[in-house]
Parts: sequence; structure tokens; C-alpha cells
Amino acid sequence: MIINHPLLGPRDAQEFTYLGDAALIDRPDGMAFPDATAAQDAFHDYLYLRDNPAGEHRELWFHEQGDRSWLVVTRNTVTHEITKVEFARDVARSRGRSK
Amino acid sequence: MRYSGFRVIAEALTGHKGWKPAWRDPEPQSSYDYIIIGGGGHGLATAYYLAKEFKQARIAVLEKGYLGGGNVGRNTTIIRSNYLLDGNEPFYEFSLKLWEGLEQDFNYNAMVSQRGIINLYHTDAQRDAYTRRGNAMILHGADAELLNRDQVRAMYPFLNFDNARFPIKGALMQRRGGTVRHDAVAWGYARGADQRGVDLIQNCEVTGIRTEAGRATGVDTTRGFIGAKKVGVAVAGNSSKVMSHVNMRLPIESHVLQAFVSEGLKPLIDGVMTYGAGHFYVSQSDKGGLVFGGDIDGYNSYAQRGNMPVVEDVAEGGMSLIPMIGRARLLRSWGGIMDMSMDGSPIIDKTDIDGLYFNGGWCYGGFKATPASGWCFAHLLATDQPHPTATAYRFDRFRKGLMIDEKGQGAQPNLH
Amino acid sequence: MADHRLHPITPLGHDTPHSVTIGPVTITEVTDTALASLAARLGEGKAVADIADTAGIPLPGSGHAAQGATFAAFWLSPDMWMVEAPFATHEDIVAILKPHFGETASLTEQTDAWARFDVTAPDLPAMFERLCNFDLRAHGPGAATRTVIEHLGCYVVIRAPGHLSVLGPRSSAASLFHALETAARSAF
Amino acid sequence: MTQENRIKGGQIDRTKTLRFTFDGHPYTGHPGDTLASALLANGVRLMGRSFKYHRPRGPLSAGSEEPNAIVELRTGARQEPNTRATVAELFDGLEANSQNRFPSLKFDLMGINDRLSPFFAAGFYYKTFMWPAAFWEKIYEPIIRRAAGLGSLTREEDPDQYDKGFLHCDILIIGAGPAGLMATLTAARAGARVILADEDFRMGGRLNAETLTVGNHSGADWAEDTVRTLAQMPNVRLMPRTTVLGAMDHGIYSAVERVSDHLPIPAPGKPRQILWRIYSAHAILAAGATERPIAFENNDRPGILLAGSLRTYANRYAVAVGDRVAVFTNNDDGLRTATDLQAKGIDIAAVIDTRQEGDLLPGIRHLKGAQVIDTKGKLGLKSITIRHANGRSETLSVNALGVSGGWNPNLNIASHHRGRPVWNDAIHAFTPPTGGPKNLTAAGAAAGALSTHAALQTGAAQANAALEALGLKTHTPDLPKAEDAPLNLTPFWYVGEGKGRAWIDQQNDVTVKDVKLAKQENFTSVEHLKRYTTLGMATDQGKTGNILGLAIMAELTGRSIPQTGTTIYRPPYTPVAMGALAGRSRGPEFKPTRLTPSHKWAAEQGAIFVEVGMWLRAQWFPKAGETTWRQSVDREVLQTRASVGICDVTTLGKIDIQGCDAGAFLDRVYANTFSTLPIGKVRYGLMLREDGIVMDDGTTARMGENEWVMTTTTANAVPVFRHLEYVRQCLYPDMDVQLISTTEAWAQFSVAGPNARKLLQKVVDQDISDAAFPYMACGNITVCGGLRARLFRISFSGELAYEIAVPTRYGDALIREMMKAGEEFGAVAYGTESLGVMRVEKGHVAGNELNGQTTALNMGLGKMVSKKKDSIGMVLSQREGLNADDGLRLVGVKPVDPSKPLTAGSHFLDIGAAPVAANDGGWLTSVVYSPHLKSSIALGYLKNGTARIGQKMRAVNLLAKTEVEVEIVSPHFFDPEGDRLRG
Repeated sequence: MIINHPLLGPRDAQEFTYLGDAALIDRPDGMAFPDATAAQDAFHDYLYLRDNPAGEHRELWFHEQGDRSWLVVTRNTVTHEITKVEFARDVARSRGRSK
Repeated sequence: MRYSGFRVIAEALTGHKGWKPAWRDPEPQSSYDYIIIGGGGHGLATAYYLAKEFKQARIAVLEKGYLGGGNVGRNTTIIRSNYLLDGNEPFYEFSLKLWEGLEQDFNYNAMVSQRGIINLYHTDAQRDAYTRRGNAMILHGADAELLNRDQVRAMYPFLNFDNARFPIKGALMQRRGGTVRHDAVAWGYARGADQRGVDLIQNCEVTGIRTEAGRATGVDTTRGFIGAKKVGVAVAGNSSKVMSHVNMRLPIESHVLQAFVSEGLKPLIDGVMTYGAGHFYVSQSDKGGLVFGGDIDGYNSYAQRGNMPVVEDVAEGGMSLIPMIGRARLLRSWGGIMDMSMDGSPIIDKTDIDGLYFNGGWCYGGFKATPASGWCFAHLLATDQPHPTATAYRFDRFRKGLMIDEKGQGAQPNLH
Repeated sequence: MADHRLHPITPLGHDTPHSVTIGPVTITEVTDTALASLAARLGEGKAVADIADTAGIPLPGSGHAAQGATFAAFWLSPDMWMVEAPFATHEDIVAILKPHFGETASLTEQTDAWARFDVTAPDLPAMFERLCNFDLRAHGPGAATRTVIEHLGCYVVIRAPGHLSVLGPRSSAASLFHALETAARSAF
Repeated sequence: MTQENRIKGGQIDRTKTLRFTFDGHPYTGHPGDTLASALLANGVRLMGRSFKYHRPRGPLSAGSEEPNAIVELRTGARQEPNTRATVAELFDGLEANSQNRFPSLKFDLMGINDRLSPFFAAGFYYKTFMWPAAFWEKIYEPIIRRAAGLGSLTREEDPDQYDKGFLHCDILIIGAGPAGLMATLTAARAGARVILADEDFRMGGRLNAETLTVGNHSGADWAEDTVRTLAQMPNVRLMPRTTVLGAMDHGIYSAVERVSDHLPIPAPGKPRQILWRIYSAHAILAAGATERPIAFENNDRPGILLAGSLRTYANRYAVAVGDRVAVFTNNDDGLRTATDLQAKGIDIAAVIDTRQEGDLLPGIRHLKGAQVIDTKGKLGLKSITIRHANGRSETLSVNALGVSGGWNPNLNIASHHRGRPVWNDAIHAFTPPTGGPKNLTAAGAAAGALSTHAALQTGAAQANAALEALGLKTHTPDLPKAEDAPLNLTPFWYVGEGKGRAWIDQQNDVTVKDVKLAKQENFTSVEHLKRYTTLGMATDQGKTGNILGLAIMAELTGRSIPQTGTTIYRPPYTPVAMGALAGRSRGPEFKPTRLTPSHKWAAEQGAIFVEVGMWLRAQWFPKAGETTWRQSVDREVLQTRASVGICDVTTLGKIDIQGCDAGAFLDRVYANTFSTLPIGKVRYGLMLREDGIVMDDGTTARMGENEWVMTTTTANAVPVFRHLEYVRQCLYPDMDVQLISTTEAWAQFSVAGPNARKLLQKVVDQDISDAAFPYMACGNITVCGGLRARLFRISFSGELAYEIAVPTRYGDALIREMMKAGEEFGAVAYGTESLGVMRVEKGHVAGNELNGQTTALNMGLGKMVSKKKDSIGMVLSQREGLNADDGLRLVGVKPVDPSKPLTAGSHFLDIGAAPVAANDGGWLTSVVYSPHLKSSIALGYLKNGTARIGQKMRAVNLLAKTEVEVEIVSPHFFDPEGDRLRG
């Protein structure tokens, strides 16, 4: 596969390491829950449950043998067609993450 | 009709006119007591044991394509029970025991061949881990042996012992491990189930699961609605798709696993071996093809095909382990969709919906599990209680922190 | 530099850089360049660019390398570069750069993290198409990329027509050198 | 024999004669020959035996679709089983042998299977061999295994070298027949970067095999001229002997180039083959078409070939397969064989044409509405029996028969993305799917355009379409004039008459009867048909036979062919050598080797090295007189603890972390707190995965206000770096943190033992007294008169210890300097074994304990997980299942009898408890011999272990059938108070 890196252009996917669903960006704040059960429930859903769609999938790839950028790649899991590639950092910010 | 050597001879002498269809092609009835979604190995085995062992009737298996067309139709055919963890080992040992009597049980020669499996080790740490594992296996009633380098060399003198980047130091061996003719497993279960009245319905895709008041009532299919008292899902790589009909998210991702077979060769490799310094495992089929594979491609996929990096990685492993293999040719490759779970272990459990049961998360180890998976799923469907060897395969183990993580990779399915 | 009493060895373990010629190809170990990574602190991109400009450090865009009078640099990742300077005068390169950048950038010594091999040949693409997935036929001097050579993460920097540098992990210098030699023999 | 069947013409070089042997007999041929053409020239038709029934077989084809003529090529370690004689390029000295026969090709005892064939119908083995159960592995299967298989490997290492590489182009053109050449010419003239790959050693495709003209030239001459023109163009790369294997994602194609297979052995330094990944913006599939046979009784005799292949042998190789030839066809293309061969002076006995309509060939006995119903000739065709339209039968004496059932487009690669081929009623064959690989189009026969004109026309058109998509200027070239005849095919798949066997898959011996049996047993889906009968599973991948089986099943079930099913293809297009797929990564080069900075020095000391991941590390340093590794390791440990020892610890991962938020960042990634660490101090850190399991551990030093240096375990250096980048970029994008690995930049040594400070003070330029540089201090220093260095006062051994780092190039000099400085203290170098001994004595966890399954609580480090801050893994580490009171705890283990050795991996059982899983208490993770305690000691995970300290248990190794009574103790065997490391 080829991932069209936002800065570097088309790069072989072999240069990248795959992590999984980009929803992993939406990590809950571990201190934001009233009790341990609520926190564990939220983290359980966050860490373990997946949409796993047959179709468009936003997912995290790390350009390990490249520029060390984490990217959010929108890829169809049936055809493998890639329609969008973004810096994960930008996506994280757009989803309200900061420090 | 019963198969036997005498029957084969008799038919040969009379022009094979007497062979009957291996199974019927029934029209779906309006409702069943049990519907098993998925006519792969696990679904067919479930139906077979439901009928045979649990004496249930009015059972249908719904298959969107052809019987045995999923991962049971494309895999590297290995059976073994060399697991480490308490949650897994009793189940896989139960499965191996079922394999050992399977052919006589369902009157079909699936060529269950216990020619032994070795897992090579190349470091002291791997040896320690295999010692731990081998002991765990024996504690659970399985067989295990630890071989040193010379013992491995006596078995397979042509492995790379003298010029390797990661020298072979020994192996964990399970003599009862081996291979099975994979298609025959599906066909044997299908034929056995059909003979016991199970309706095997091909070209029937489930498009929805109906529920009423928190209870499953049947399934919508490409051949219409079919009612059911209990619905069991055994669809491997399509687990998330099917369970999305009831808006259930699973601790599962679908990934592609490629496997390969070489051109036919005169016998070289008697048993099964796995390389400990690379992603490569191999056995030789009775026809002579080397059947081998390695790691999954590593990204979510339903495409049933893979890419070059894994092909090359597997070949590199093979060439490093078996230096003569360079002149053998890879003949065919295929890609199957694996239901990779979050801890690398399966789920056989009820769901939050009454009458809806789930069997999945087999990762790339589902083939060897086929008999026990079918038996345990049938047990759960018939009795609403987990089978004693499958009590750990619950959905809530992730919530409770009771993961069964053989590889120690955590919640990253592509690493299991 | 300080007049210490320790004698360096090259990545291949020699006292002086090793060189080999295979047909039209010459592969040479290069040890006379000091390296430091330069990463702009968050929000300091502009300040770093200005300081670099004043200090004579070129900061090329992605996929590129640039050569200044003393300093050269190639791009590593967003807001991050590898700065090159003559080893003889800039051995403690971070100490030299730090006063320029202060708290606007993070500087890390990288000199000995890398084994550098310069390869010269009239037809480098014919050799490197057997080594890495970098289309040398489509890139000229000033191109720089990270790529994989024989499982090793390397940088390839095109210095001039028929001349490029491969920077690979120093610990694997022998493996990398072997790969370069093998490809040269295979291609020519 | 001297090439008795060689005729005039052809594209062989008669000025040179090549000698070769087949089954030991010497023969001659010419450059331009394949092994098959040369054997046929010498009158040899029998070349192999089939898989199941050991039927005598000769070549069916002249190409890569060949099912029958497969041989073992070369001898010794280069022996290459299952090689198609039809594509093996002849070279001088070639040695080939037939395979899968005993004792000889002409007299094969396994031919008995053929007599017993009624018992070996499709799937017979599923119905028998089940009793008694134990007989399968012992009796039946060994017999089957010995009988099965085709060629053999020699068990010697493949001596040839293989390469891999990467090519880039605008347009990849697959196949150099008329369509591919025209496409290449069109694209190249427009300035595109073009790669033209063809599996043949001579480009031109069918043009080389036909007598057709292109423009004013013979087709072969036009091809040669065109290739010559293309070879001059810098934007064109011509790749003969290159098979495109598969279409991967996003325009990547895999291909194998056979660089040296046409040579006796590869030239020095040159590979046998190269695996290319070709990156293309567009691809044009111009792979031609493959002729398909018609099934009839005994249609498998040597001398029965595809009609087009008879032409290939005559026109290209100048070989007459027989001197009296018949042709059996259902289409006009088959007629060409008769006219071409007759023009070569070969006697045409008859053309048996299944069609009723159409013109008769002039000057040839052309029988309409006729069929071939049987043949004779055990080891080679002698006669055929035909049934005339009027029902009369006739036997014709012939020694070659050409069969044409039509042509199947070679669409394989177009269906590699699982697109379904489309049935084309004009040519009665499948054509490429519409949903094929993106930016792949097909031209010529591969697209179903079977005439030469159509090939040229579609080749140019597809090239223009690709150029347009690329934004390049297009122009429609003048097409040379060429034939444009229709195929006029009337479907005819098999001859219904006869009780004998009609072969479909000739290698796997699948017959029409087998298909009927599959139908009878309800294996009617095409996938079931293939699996049940093994149709298409042979080395030819069903290239000629699959469609026949499908068509016959369609007829039997009353469905159309597309209703019955389609076959999609998977890579590789033709079988590919494993060596090529592995490339250079094999043997010692399987993976790169990482050497430590002190490697050269350690090798000089005679160190024994061990693989630790990619690293080679010194395992121990034997001294003269030491005969066992234990002697060396005991000495290293005792001397380190008594005085001082030095160990290269460069392999630990080192990550430079800078930025204003680095401290806060570390608080997130470590379970314990770091932001409060003073400058100049080091702290031990525990890193969890989000699931609460321990990911890694190590020390992190604060070198400045915003400058930190993290160390990781050797094994986890890469995953930890990736994880840190993930946390930095994906979770906390606004933290000011910069990361870079410095593992390789610094040579780092541990100096441990009571005299460590004294030794180090001799090389360090600054004061490192306890007051100036206390326990857990760190700092930038200089050594040996001014070399910049880093010093960390940390200890893995439990001794007074430091880690000192200098730029890597000076590591070799530093260890020499330190060993010299340590001479007065009797300093020793120690390796990984001693490192392990000392860490177990000290109770530190390492790889065997950090196995990805264990928590901080398991390790006795539960208190390190701060709940006052959010950190990765904090929440989920609190789940009930990970916090059971009776869960695993790290313990120390001592044998009650110190002379008894322990074994890592042994399990804990209570005294008297039966060895069953219910009694399993845990296991021993790491075992070492402690020379200090003069006993084998271990760390282990034991259920409720902390509470069991002081108790006795058994450490049982059921694999070796040994057990040792042990005492459970604290994991801190040595200096539990830590006085020594603070000394």
C-alpha cells in the first residue's frame, strides 16, 4: 500500500507502523471520573471496543521509518483505497486535545 | 450412507453410480429452534454437536456463500494444544482430544495426522518461556517435550544449524500436534449435521437480527425472514459486521492473514515447525506442497488479500530456517479475514440480548479449535451454561482485567 | 576541541575511514562530519528560522537537504532538522549551536548515532534500486529522505550528481556496508 | 539422435550448438530453444508423468501454462524441481531429469495407479482409510506421502544469490506481444516513463509464433524492430524474462526477473533472480491469451498439444512435433495450425472441426461436424479415432494432434483484487473484471481483443488513455496493417462419447468423470468442485483446465458458465522461487547485526557473544584455564562484587527528551511522578500500557531544566519511542516536548563494584566523590582530559555503580582506558550472564519478568503507580482481576539443598500436591547460579507469593521429570538494605 504523506508525498506503507482505530486519540481523562468504576467503564470502552467497519476507517499509522509523524489515514477496509491523510497532531487538536 | 473402504471398492466396480449427495440443499423453513449464522468450520461443528451430542432438533446453518468457504477453507491446517495460560489450555486440549476421534465420529476421513509440532527456540529466554509453557501443558494433561539442538537436528538435519543469524538452540515439541485436511473438516461436519436433520442453507446471507423486548426472534436474510428461538453467531472475520445488526461493538478487529503453498515436492518435512526468530511456520501436505505462513498483514482489512511486505517477511524466515527452500516455488497464496481479539483469545459467550450467542475472536488460531469451539458453543446454546473448558471466554474479561493474553501484547489486535 | 587522550575508531572499527571500489562504484566511510538534531520548541518555528538564517544554517523543506558555508542540514520531521558541520571544528556541535538557539530549540548530539557512507558512481540509480524504495531517477542533488535499506532505517542525501550519502545506524555499520557492497557487485 | 524433427526457419541461432542431457541422454539444441523445443526437435515427446496415475505425458503447450512437461533442472544444490521444460531456456551443459517416476520415465512402476484408477476417483480418500484409527499415521499416510509430491529438493543450501529492488514508472506494461509493444511505443513517444515486462526471453508474444504480418514485415520482424527502437529510448526499461506476479494495492506490482536462469551458473556477484516491486501510476495488462483444450478420451498422450503451441514449435522454434499431424478445433484459429504446418511441408492428416458451418480449407482434408473420440499410443501418440458428422468412425495414423477449444484471456492480474471476471459471448471466454485494480486496464488478447489488429489498436488506445490520465500529451500513432479475423468459435467443451477417461487437469489427473461425480455428490459450487476434485491445484494453477471443468459443471447442472461461477486468481501469476521472495535476507544476513561500541575490544578478549534482539553482546569473557562458562561467570560476578567490573550497556535504549513540558509529559507516560525530580538526579520509572500491564522500565535522568534522558530496556527501545511519539502527537499535541533517540550516539558502560569510584576517578576529570556525586546523581562531565561525557550513578547490580557514556567513536578507547585504569583493582569485564546473575541476586526484574502479562503489583512495585495523577494505564491497572489478593507476586526461590540446580520455567507445587493444573502455583521466571550464595537461585511469580515467604514448596519441571524442594524467600537475595549501592 501507499500512504500519501501530507508533506512527503506517496510513501510505501511498509515504512509505517500500524496502531489501529483513530478513536484512540479520544482518550478519556483518568482523573475526570467520579469513581473508579465509572473510570474503568469508560477506559474499557475506549481501549477494547471497536467499530471495525467494513468500509471507511480512520486509523493511526506511525511513520516509523520516515519522519516519525503519526498520521490519521482514512482508508476503506474492503478496497484499501485511501481517501485522506492527516497529521494526527492536527486531528487531536481539532478534537479538543491540548496538554 | 456410510463411507468405508468396502463401499469405495464396491462403487469402483459399479461405476460410482451409487454415491449420494454429501448433503441436501433444503429450502429454509419459516422458523427453527436454533439458527447458526456462518457455515464455516465452527458453525458446522456447532450444528453437528447440537444435533448429535445435545440431541437438539430444528437447527439451521445459514451460509452467505458456500459451505466451508471461510477460514476453514483456507488455512494452514495445524492442530495442537500447546498453549500456556489456564484460560486456554484446557479448551485446546479438549479440542485436540476431539480431533483424535473425529473421523470415526463423523465417518469422514479428514486425515487427522499427528506427526508432531515443534516450536524452535533460539535464546535462553525463549527456552525458559517454553519450559514454563511445556510444564503448563503437562499440568493440564497435554503432552510436551523440550528438545535440545541435537535432538532437533536429528529430526530435521537440513535446517540452518551452522550459518544462522539466530542459531537454533532447541524446541518445544508436542507429538500429538499435527495437521488435518481442512476442507474435509467442513465437509465431514456438514455431512454429519445434514444426516442428523440440520438444514444447511447456502447462499443465504443474514442482513439483520430481529429482537423483541430484548430477545432475539430471528434473522432477516437474502432469502427472507427466518424465525429462531436461539441464534448463534459464528462468522469469524465478519463478527463485527453481523453484530452491528444489534449495534454491538466487539473487542475485535478484522485483519488479513496470508498463507502460502509451494509446488508439490517429495517428502521433506514430516511434522509442523515454527521458527522462533522470524514469522514462519511450515508443514508439508500429503500431496507434497509445503504449506506455510507467518504474520498477519497488520492493518484492519476485509479485502481477503494481502501485500508484499508479509510475503517477503515469510519467505525471508523460511529461507533463513530452511536454506534449500530457495529453489522451491511458491505456487499459491491466499488471504483470510481473521477476527483478531484484544487479547488474542476467543469469546464464546451470551450477549446482552437473550437468545443471541456469540462465538468469535479466534484470531488466526481458529482451525485447531474447530471441534471444541463447536462443542462448547453447542453446550452454551443448548444449556445456557458455558462448557467447563470454555468458562474464561467471556466478554467481560476485559472489563474485569482477566485477559487471556498468551503473547503479552495487550489491547493491540495486530500484535497477537 | 579538548586535547583528550581517547582515540576514535570508525563505525566499521578502523583507525581511519575505510573505502572500497567495486567497478564504477566507490563506497567510503565518512567520519569528518558532526551532526546535531535541531527541533523547534512548540511555537518557536519562526524564531528558529530567523536564528538559523543569521547563524548560516540552512533549514530546507521536507524531503530536502541544503548546504551552507559551514553548516549543512537535511530535514527530519516537521520542525526538525539534522544539522551537519565539519567535525574538526565542530565536534561539540551542540555546545556550539546552543548559544544561538537558547530555549527556542532542542538540540541533541547525533554525530555518532550514524554511520555515514558516501557512494559515488555514474549510475547510482542502478545500484540503489536494489537497495531502497527511493526513486533516485526522479530526484537530484538536494533531495534527502529517510528510507529502509536491508531492514535498517537510513537517510539518503543526494550531494551532487553521482554522489550521495547513506546514513545508517552506527551499530549496524557492518551490515549496511555489506549491503552496499553486495548491491554494487550485483548491479555492475 | 540429431534434431531429427528440426525444420527450416524459426528464431533460433543455428550458428551455435548447445549440448544438454535429459535423463542422462545427450542431445543438442540451439540458442533460442527451450528445453521442450530442443527435446521435441530431437524426437523426444515423453517428458513427464502425471501426479496421481503416473500417466506418460509430453508437453501440452509451449508456454508457462504447461501442466505436463515438468522436470528437475540442474543437479546438486542447484537442482530445481517442477521446472517447466516449455519455458526453460536452453543453455550449454543443461542437465534435466524427469521426475515422479520409478525406475524410469518409460517404465514407471507407479503406473499401476492408472490400472487401479476406478478405485481412486475424486475424493475417494475422504471415504476410507479410517479404520483402525491408528493406521492413518502409521500405514496409509506414509504410503500416500511417498507416492505424492512431484520433484525433489536436494536438502542442500541454495547456493545462488537473490536480489530485491524497487522500480518506479508512469506506466507498467505487462506483456510484450503486439498490444504491449504498441502500448509501449505509444506511451514512450509521449515521454512517459515506461516499464515493459514480459515473461519470455524473447519479446514479441504470439508474433514470434505466427506467420502473420504487421505492416510490411513478418510479425516477428516487426516485434524485433520495435523492441530495438524502444531499447534506444531512455524513458523505457525493457524487462524480458520478467514475470509480473501480482497486483498489490495502490499501483504496486510484484515481479520477478530471471537474471541468470539461462546461464549455467550466475556470474560472480550476480543474482539468480531479482524480486522487483514496481510502483506505477498506471498499468496496462497485455498478457495475451492462453489456448484451452477440448476434453476427449485419452486426450493426454504425448504428441497431443494445443494447436497454437504446435504453431509455436514450428514457426518460432523450427520444430515439427510430428511428421503427420491432425488438428481438432472448434474455431478458426485452430485452422491456422493446419495451414502453417502444411506450408512447412508437414503432412496434415485432417482437420477435425466440431463446427458444421463455415468454409472449408483449401487443399486440406477439413472435416466438419467431426470429433476426435479416442487415441492410441502408450508413450506417444500413434493414431486418433474420429467420428464423422455422418456417424462413421475412422482411425487416422498421426503422431501429433493439435487441439483448440478457444482462447482464454490472461486476465489473472486484473482479478487479483477479487474483481469477478466478465463472461464474453463473442469469444466464449472470461474477460477482465470491471472492478479490477485501480488504474489497471487491459489491452489485446488479455482484454479479449484476439486479432493482431485489435491488439495493436487497443494497445495504442489504452496507452493513450493512461497518458491522458497522467496529463501527458497523447497522439494516435499510425497503426501498421494487420489481420483482423474473427475467431468464429462455436462452444464445444468435451466429447461425450466413450467410456474411457477424458482429461481436464492433466497434471492432477482430473477427468470429466470426476466432475460428474462431484455433481452427483452435490459439490456443485465451483469452489467445491475445485477442492473436491483438486482441479486447478497443480503447478500450472489450472491455466488450461479450470475453464473446462467449469463449463462441464455448467452443462451438467443446466446453468450458464457465469451462473456456475467464476474463478478469480490470486498471486503469483506463475510459481515463483522462494529464494527470490527472500532476497538477500537469509543466513547471517537474515537481519542486520548490531555491534556494541566495545565489540572489537571484546572480540580481542575472546568474549563469547550472544544474540540479544539484533544486538550481539558479550555473554562472558573466558580466561585462560576456564573450561566451563560457569567458571568465567562466577569469576566475573565475584570480582565485580569484590572489587570492580565493567559491562557495555550501550544496548539499552536512550531517548533524549527536551521541552518545557517534558516533566509533565513524563508524568503521563510513567506510572510514577517525574516532574518533581531535581536537575542532576535520576529516577527509576515504571511505564504501563493503557491496559495497566507493565510495558517497560528504566531510569530517566534530568540533565537540565528542560532536558531529560530516558533509558529503556534493550528489547523495548523501539516500541517505547513509538509510544512516546504517540502520546506526544496524538494525546497531548500542545505539550512542548521534543524527542530523539540517542541509543547509538553514546557508548555507555556500567562500572560496578566497591572500587568503581576509584577506577572511574582515574578517567573522569571532575570530582565524583559521594558528596559531589551521590547515589542517583547524574551530570555532564569530561573524561580523559576533556572529552565530553555523561555520568549516571545508578546500579543494576546492587553495587556502588555508575554508568558512563562517551560519544560512540570513543567507546572502544574508553573501555581500554578503564580496563587499564582498573588493573590495580583487578577490574574485570563482565557480560550479560554476570549482569543477569547480579540482577537476580538483587531482585531486579528484567525481560523474563517483564513479559507483557504482568502488573506492577505482580512485581512488588504496586505502590509506584500514582493515583494522584493521570498516567497511561493508571485507570485500568485498578481492575479487580489485576488486583486479586491471591494473585501472582514476585518472590525469590532457593533450593533447600543448595547443591540442587533450579530450572527456569519450572512450576510451583505444594509439597505433596499432585501435578495437575489446579495445584499450579506459578513458575520460576529467571534462574541463575549465585556464586555469592553458592546456590542456584531464582525469581518467580507465585500465587499469593508475598504471604508465602518462608514456606517450602516444590519447583517441578515435568519436561525433564525433575523437581527440587525450594524455600520461598524475598526476591532481594543480596544486600536487601541497599547499603552497597549507596557506599
